Amino acid sequence: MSDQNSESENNHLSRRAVLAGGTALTASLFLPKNLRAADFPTAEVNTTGLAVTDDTVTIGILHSVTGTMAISETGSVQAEKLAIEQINAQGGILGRKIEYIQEDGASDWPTFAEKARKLLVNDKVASVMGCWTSASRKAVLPVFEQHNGFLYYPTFYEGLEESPNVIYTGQEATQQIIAGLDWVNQTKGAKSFYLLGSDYIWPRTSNKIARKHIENFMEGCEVVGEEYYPLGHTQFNSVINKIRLRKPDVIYAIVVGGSNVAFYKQLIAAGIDPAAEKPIVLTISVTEDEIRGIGGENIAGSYACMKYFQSLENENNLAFVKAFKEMWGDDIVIGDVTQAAYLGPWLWKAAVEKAGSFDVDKVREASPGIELTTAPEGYVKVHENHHLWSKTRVGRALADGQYEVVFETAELVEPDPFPEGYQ
Amino acid sequence: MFADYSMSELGAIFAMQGFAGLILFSVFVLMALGLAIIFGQMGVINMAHGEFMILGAYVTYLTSNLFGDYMPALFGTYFFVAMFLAFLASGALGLFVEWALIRHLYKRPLDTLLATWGLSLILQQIYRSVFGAREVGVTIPDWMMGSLPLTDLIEVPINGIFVMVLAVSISIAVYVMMFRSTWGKQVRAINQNRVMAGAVGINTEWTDRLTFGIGCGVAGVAGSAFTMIGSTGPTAGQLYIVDTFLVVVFGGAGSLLGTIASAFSISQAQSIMEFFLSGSMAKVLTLLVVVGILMIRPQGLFSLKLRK
Amino acid sequence: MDERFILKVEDLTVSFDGFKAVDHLSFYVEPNECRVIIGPNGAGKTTVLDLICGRTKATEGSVVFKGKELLAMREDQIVHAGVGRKFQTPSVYEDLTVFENLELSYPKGHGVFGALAFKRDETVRARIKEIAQTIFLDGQLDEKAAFLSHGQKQWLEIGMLLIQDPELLMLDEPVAGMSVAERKKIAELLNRIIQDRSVIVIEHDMGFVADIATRVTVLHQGKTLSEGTMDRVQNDPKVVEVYLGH
Amino acid sequence: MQSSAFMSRKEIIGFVILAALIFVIFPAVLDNFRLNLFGKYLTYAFVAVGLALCWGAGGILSLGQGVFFGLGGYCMAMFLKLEASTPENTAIQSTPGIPDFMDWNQLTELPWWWEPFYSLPIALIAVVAVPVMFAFIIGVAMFTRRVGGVYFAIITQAFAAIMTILIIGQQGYTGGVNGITDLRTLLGWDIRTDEAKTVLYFVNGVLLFAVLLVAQYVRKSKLGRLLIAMRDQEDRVRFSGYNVANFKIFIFCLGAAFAGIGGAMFTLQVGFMSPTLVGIVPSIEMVIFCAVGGRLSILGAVYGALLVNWAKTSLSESFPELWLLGLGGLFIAVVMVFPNGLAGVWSEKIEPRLLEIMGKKKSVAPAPDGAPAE
Repeated sequence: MSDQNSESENNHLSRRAVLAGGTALTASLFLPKNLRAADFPTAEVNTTGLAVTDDTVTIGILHSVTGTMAISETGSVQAEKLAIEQINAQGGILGRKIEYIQEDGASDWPTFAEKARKLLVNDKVASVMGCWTSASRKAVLPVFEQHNGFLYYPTFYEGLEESPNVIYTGQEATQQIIAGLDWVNQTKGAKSFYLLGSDYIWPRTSNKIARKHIENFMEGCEVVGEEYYPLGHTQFNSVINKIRLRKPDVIYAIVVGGSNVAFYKQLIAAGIDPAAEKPIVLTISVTEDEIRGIGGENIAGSYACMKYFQSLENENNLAFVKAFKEMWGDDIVIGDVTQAAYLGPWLWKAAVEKAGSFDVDKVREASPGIELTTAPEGYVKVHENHHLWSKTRVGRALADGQYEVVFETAELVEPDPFPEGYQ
Repeated sequence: MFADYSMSELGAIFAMQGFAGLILFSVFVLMALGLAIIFGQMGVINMAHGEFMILGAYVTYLTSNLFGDYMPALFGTYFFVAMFLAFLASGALGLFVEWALIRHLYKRPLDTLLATWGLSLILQQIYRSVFGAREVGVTIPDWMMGSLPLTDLIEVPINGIFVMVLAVSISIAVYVMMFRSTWGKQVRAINQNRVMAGAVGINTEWTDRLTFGIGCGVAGVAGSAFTMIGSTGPTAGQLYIVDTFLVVVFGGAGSLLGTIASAFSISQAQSIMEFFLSGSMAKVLTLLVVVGILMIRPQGLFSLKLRK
Repeated sequence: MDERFILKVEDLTVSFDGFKAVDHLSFYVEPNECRVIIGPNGAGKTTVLDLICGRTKATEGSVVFKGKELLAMREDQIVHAGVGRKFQTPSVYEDLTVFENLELSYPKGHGVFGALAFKRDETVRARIKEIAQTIFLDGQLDEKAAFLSHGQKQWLEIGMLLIQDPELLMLDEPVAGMSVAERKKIAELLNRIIQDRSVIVIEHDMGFVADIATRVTVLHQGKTLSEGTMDRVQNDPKVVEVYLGH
Repeated sequence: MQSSAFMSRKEIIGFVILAALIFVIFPAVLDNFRLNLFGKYLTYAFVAVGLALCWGAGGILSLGQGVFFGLGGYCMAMFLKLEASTPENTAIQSTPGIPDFMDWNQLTELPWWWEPFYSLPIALIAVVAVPVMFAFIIGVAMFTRRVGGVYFAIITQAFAAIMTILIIGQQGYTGGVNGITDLRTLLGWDIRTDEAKTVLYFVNGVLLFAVLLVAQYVRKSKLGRLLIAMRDQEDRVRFSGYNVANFKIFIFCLGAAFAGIGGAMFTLQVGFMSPTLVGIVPSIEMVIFCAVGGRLSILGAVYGALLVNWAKTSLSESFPELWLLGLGGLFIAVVMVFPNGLAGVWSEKIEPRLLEIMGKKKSVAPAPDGAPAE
């Protein structure tokens, strides 16, 4: 992070400038569609030897197709491929079709690093859509910084990072957490919280932020318990008893993967039906994807706080869901991360077109301020800190596996990966 | 920690925590029984045990879909059918695996370990290709979810009771088979002296195959039952491997009673520690204690002192 | 009296889950004596040897060898005290050559770092040659033990014991599975070896026993049934009854 | 009695061929990226060589070698992380000067047991000493109580599980699931550059040969023959007057030391260390490297590590779905069809053929004696 010091000062200056002039760049998607490659000679748009020809540009897709994380990452791969196909159908980027090289991270962090290096060094891809877990991102980060690659990272995550070589298309922790806590406090009158999570950095950091917010910024509220279980743990009866003992208003659950299934099934079996809202179950880790494994009937009535739900009823989203199902089958569901992954190629396209170049340095420079009005989640904008301004929503889980949106922030929430007062 | 609570509340909590321990105990028993038969009686390390369980879970998933689509009226009872089918499917796969792999390796226990690990990878990939990488949601009949309120404060999860009843009945069934049936006598005879058993006319080959099949079948039933409390995905089986082996080894291989006793002590230790510590630390401590005791007493809790 | 015996077994008992395989057994072996233990199957003969050499832990009793209590010692310590043991089925290292088999038994370099630094010098070679001649295997030194005949493996194992030069040698059925000619050779060899040490032998073959025994102990159900010279034992009515009644 | 020599002629040829591959052919044919990958594979070879001694020769199957690999790797990573966490580099943290993940977990000072890792010599000693200490404790506890075979395998596997949960759970001290990442320089020398990676590749190769020579010495010493003897007839060894437990402890510790060195080189080459290299799955994969190479052969172990990992990379590049099937099939094939792995295939199938062909040549014109060895 040594290179960051000088940059953050610039960022501060330019933020206001971009905010002011932001609208001028709105709807980069609606730039003339028939940009012709001939207008953008390869020698000019690619001065750093990337895999760009007169007709094509090659990017990388780097997710786990095998191993334990394949469950989660499949949706992201599908979304990215859909976006690429749609972009190509519109004429590509600077008149060039996007081709992609897909690599399997195999749920193994050294493999991620190895494949990232392959994509950047051997394949010279112009950008990479990829990674899911924090660990995989941390593993590839030095590779991207060393070889000056450009990564679009889709997952909501713990924050505490701001790499010049990454655009974070998912929410960082404060964006996702604070609005939901305030909502449950203000509309449901919740005062006491039991924090629960799988034992790794994202749940721990998120719960830390949640605790700080509850204790310092929410009057009269308290945390009555905080607990972590190993990844893959399947026995939650003990913690359910502890929850009973503490009688919290809210169970704040950041359980991931297979543990999720076990947790919700055992919760309901123990007589704590989320639908009864005694206590309220609020999660930031269960998207529509996870519900498929849990079973809608087992989680119905829980609340999830994130930026996107498949049931959002705006035109962008209806079109997106339709296209997604056409491409990948009718019985597919789309979660928050999948949507964020879908944004990656579009944001990159917008940045490239704004920069008029595929060069990473120019794309990086062009990225802050990029806006998408066509995003399924609605309007988003890239912040100087490479995260997205986005709305945060609360959804109530239904028995059919979908969320019903019950709350949405009025304004875009500013991303704040290094939140003051939450450290 | 307990200052703010009335005695009755505390009593209720401890009762429920005791019950949570019993559920964990039942889960361990179900996981370990199949392995105890295979490892204890045949000395075979089946690293694909978890995958046999998951096969049972997938069979349950298919059965639930089948009933949901064609016999919605009978949906409430599908689970029993599913468990039976799970037993058959896992058992049949077990018979096949014994025939194709295991029987060639009886003299090389460490090699069975590697071969069955390979088998587990292959099964995982097959599950992934057939059922997809994502977890599947198994719909449980309504009557099996929810809880029975015993008193105002004490609620008992029905699926917990179901798992317990299942654990007890399967234990009894295995016990009866092992100690009352001809097959059981043959298995024990082979365990004690393979050559002699063969010499007195026991078909050791078939008995081995059957034993392996039954062990796998029991794993399938366990997997079927676990759809109520856990997840069903291609790699879910790996979650069970370490726990299962420790339960069996800790109990003393070869002793069914030992397996049950060890499941009991490990589950109680874990559930008590989980109550007072964070879940992760409880797990580490439980494992460390078990491994520590195994180092002092490698033969496990229960084992016969035999004349060499 | 103490000085007279090289090995004193007193009150030796071991029980497996209540079954007493050896039951308050006592016997005494003199230096240079060849003691043969006979008895019907299951009498506890092999178990007695197992107890002496530390393979099985005794429940009670004592085994004193040259003034040292063996029951408190590990197997390798017992070996270093001077007790050697040959097993019932020939147990040699099949993957190693005859030479290497003998070398491993050579009483030097028995610690971890000793073994790492062990050099195959002339003394070692000479000693191995010498032993190999004694056991008629000097022609097969570079052959893998796996390729030896059953009898030759028995010889090799005895050779492995000899190279240790133990003061007490325990042999479990050394002639089982051997031809008549080989038995003769073994009997000769044993008679030669006995000159320098004590030997305990378990054997069924009465002819062979008569050839070598100084004294005979008859075990029955873990207890001494009879003890004395071959003649005396053979004429003991209790012994006759046990053998015939079987 | 040729076997008493340190190396037979065949073995010398084997070493020379491997050296040629690692030091000449790979660097000549492979581009920087691939060479770096092979460097990573070679770090696994350290573990595989250790396993060839423990398991192949000694019959001790450890399913916890990842623990030692990880311990070595973490020791190295701790040193590198401290070097990377200068107060200038970490100025934006609430506590500058400590590793970033500690800051994220609200640690305000460096834990005392991290302090020694400011010193490279101590870190380098720890790379070997910490895994060996661990192995020693496990070894003493298990081997003096004669726990062996399957039980040992299962208990070491449990250790791998415990270690992973512990590292992940104590993320403030260990970096948790992310591991220790973003390592930059070694005494000011940037380890991320292509040149550095090439240099590290050669360092790795040299170390591997040092380890191979140690392994060869052990194998050819009386201790090596004792191991084989123990594997086949443990009781007999005991009654030849050896304290079997000590030998097992020694060889287990040696294997752990090799794994630790491999782990440290892994950290240097890949640039981070994480708990995914410690757990059950990597530990058992390390066994397969050794099994594929031929569990008895230390050179085979190196080829096994190279081949399996190369197959993994290239298969997962083109057919990700096939990789698990391939790996699973490999496990089964190695056990059922080629129990002696590549080394077995070589000495049973290929070598006789070669000798035959060479023999034919010889009958035409006598080949110069011992030429390839010198």
